[in-house]
Amino acid sequence: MVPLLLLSPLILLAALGAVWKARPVHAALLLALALALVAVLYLSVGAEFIGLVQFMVYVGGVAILIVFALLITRPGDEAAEVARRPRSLALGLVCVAPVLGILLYAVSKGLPVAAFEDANPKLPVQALGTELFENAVPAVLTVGVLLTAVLIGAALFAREPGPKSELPADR
Amino acid sequence: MNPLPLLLTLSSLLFALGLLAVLTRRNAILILVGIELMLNAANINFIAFWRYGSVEFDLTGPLFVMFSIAIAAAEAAVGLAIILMVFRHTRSTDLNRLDSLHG
Amino acid sequence: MESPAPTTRASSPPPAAGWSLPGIGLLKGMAVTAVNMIQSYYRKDRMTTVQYPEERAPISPNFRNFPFLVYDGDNMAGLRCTACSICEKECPPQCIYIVLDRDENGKSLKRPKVFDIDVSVCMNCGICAEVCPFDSIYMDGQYELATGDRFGGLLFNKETLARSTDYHAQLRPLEAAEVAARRKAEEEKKLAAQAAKVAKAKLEKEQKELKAKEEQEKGTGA
Amino acid sequence: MRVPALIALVLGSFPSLGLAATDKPPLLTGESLPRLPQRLVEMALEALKAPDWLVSLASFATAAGTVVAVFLSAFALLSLIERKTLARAQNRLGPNRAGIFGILQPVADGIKMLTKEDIVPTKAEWFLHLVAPVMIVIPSILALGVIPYGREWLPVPLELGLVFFFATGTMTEVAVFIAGWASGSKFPMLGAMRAISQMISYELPLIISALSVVMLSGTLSLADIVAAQSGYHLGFIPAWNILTPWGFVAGIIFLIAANAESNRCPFDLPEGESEIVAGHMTEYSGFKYALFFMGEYLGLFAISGLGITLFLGGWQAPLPGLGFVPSWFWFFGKLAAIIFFFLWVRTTFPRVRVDQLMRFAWLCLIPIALLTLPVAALWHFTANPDGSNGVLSWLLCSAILAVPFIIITVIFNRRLAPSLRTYHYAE
Repeated sequence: MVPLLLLSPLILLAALGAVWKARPVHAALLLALALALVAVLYLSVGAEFIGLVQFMVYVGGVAILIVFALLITRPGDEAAEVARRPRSLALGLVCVAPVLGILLYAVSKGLPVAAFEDANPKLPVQALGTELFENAVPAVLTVGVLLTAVLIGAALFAREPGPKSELPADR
Repeated sequence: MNPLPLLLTLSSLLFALGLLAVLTRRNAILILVGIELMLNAANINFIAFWRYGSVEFDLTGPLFVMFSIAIAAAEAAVGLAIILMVFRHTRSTDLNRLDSLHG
Repeated sequence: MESPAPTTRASSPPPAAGWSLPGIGLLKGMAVTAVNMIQSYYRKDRMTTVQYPEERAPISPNFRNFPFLVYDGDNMAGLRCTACSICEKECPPQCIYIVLDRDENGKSLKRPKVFDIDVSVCMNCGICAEVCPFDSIYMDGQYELATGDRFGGLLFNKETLARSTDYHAQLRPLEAAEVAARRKAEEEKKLAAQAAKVAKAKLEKEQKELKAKEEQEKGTGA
Repeated sequence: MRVPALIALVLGSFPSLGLAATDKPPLLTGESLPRLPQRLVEMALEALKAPDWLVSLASFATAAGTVVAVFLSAFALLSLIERKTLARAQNRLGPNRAGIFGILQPVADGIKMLTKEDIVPTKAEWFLHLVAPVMIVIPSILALGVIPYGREWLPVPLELGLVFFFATGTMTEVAVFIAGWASGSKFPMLGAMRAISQMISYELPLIISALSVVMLSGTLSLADIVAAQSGYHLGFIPAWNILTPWGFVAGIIFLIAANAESNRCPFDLPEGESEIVAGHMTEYSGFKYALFFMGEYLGLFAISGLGITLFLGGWQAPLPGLGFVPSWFWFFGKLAAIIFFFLWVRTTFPRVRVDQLMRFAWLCLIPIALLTLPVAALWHFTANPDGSNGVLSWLLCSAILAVPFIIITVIFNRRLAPSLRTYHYAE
């Protein structure tokens, strides 16, 4: 409970920073921080394997990919971003507020009545592996195929086009 | 006290923040940032219900999170590849400028 | 992935025939470094490092560094420099400063009152040594010039620049011997010329005296 | 809530950290010598009637402190040995002025680094610029904590040790990026880009080659992986993973990938002095620069230690009948051998090009590493009932693993054989 109380505001602050910061690299780094804190949250509730995998995939993979993409592409105009923030933020809040309201209402009203204090205190990795590779084999295979396709597809997408297939830029 | 409401509130707020990012950002890569936040909010929910829910000796939550993480990685890779492709054509990642099919 | 056709020159050797395993070259390279590493412990000819402050590598006779002034004899009085200022004028970075020494009548004493070289400006070109007609300035072999005082410590004056002919002979024996021989020859030539002059003057004087005597005798006779 | 109780609660909520030392080894044997400080602290605190949480916290801190102290001194020693070895390979003497044989050179270097001015460039983001070197060191120290150094000496007995190791390793990438980006200069940025792409590319063969070991050991705990390699074939050949066909190939891939992962020559593109000043460390000076080096060398120790644990039998003795030597002695002996091999490689090979580096990882290492997985499975399923493998199993596995080598040989000789290169601008 205590780690959760400590971690939750930190996660929210980091996520807020990721949403608020005008400089893209700062936003991406704060996203990495938020994801790392979520990994710590998983560690603290006993899902260590999930936490470590989250750290490896999100911090080591996704956040780095995002940062890399930010470096390869040209950053937008920060001043313009800040200038049009009030309008876009107002519109965004108008859209987000009902969603958040519904979610919080559901949380406050729809909790399972007979909740255990500690349903599963610790994630058994061996059992998770057995579950994955015995009962969930089709899903695992599908994800494997998906990831292979993504690997090849992303490599083909991101490949530098040859000098002949260069399409004229439309601007 | 059961920490479940706390975790659910956290994930709701995280989801709202992710949605806000998706709605307000113009840079396509930063919209991916918002999507990652929303995915993580969902993952927190899975873990919370697994840990503090009402079903004992069940691994559905962590299993879903595993798949979600794998698919999120795939999604980020493909999304960024597409963004790079778009950038190569338009020299910009601003989604408001990608209106050449606007008629 | 065909590599572009190699434009081999006729003189270059043909590619090695036969098959080789990948990685053999790597192993060969590692063997070379291993041999180096081991042999450096017992083969003296591999370790050419000189432990500098304790021992020094001998410098080549053609090594040259900042200039110095040569004096004959035992002290500064024999300085060969005549303050002609040719080196001062020729020096590309203009690091030489010379003031001619004069006596109270303003007459040149043909020696420098001030002879300064700013070695922080000097570029070791050796032109001053080339142009000096009096064999007075030469390039030094001294290279430990570090000093804590970067203005005064690197401004060499007449006293710090002066070296004896022995020093020159030790530093560059061949050059010094040649210079000494030439100077000696010149000196002898000069001496001979002087002696001839003296002899000639004596002869003339004698003749004059003889003539005067004759005239006197004539006068008395008349 | 009082602060100590809070700390205990927070720490206690990470159950896998195993804060409470359960076993109490005898104090003064060779085997338990590295745990002497920890035991002494525990005994002293128990004698003082300290509360339990304080005892376990202090014991934990002392165990961590022991590891850090050992490896920091090893880092200091290595920085000298590396210079000496490189010098000898180049027929020089190396540092020999500070103390006899230059043994005080690390001290001198440390004093120099500490007293240098700490410069933060004007264009740098000072906070991120400050965070990056710290973030480089932390994962290396964390990773060192989960490696079993001896029979009695495992600082943090983690059930998911291997996953933890690789998870901490990813933090280095973020730190390198922050260092490169926060410096606000182009060489650090280029160096960081190179470093990250290299680390991501070589992390894959590293993890995949470790996976084959996990498959056959059936555990993610590093202590159990070492235990699975105990015993001797035919009475004298150690049952290490490197002495099996799949383990041999996976071990070599691990060695190469570990070399690249710790940014050492010939894969030191991220900090290639002759290309991009010092890579992501260009704008750092003084102690921050020293921290980068410390992180790099501690990471080298950690990844070598992992390689030893996975493939070289961890702390197991190389021959039977050597049980009287403390087990951590064997671990550090193997570590020294691996590090010396890295030094040897560094002094021999020139730096590779970026495209060569990437092609080597993606077209050569990763496919072969993937091939070791089915071969490991084949090895498992063709084993005799007692766990040993027959001649047929050996031949089959070796034959399958020889295929990529043969393919590489053919390609090497047919297509990629260096046709004589002519340098058009050289004349």
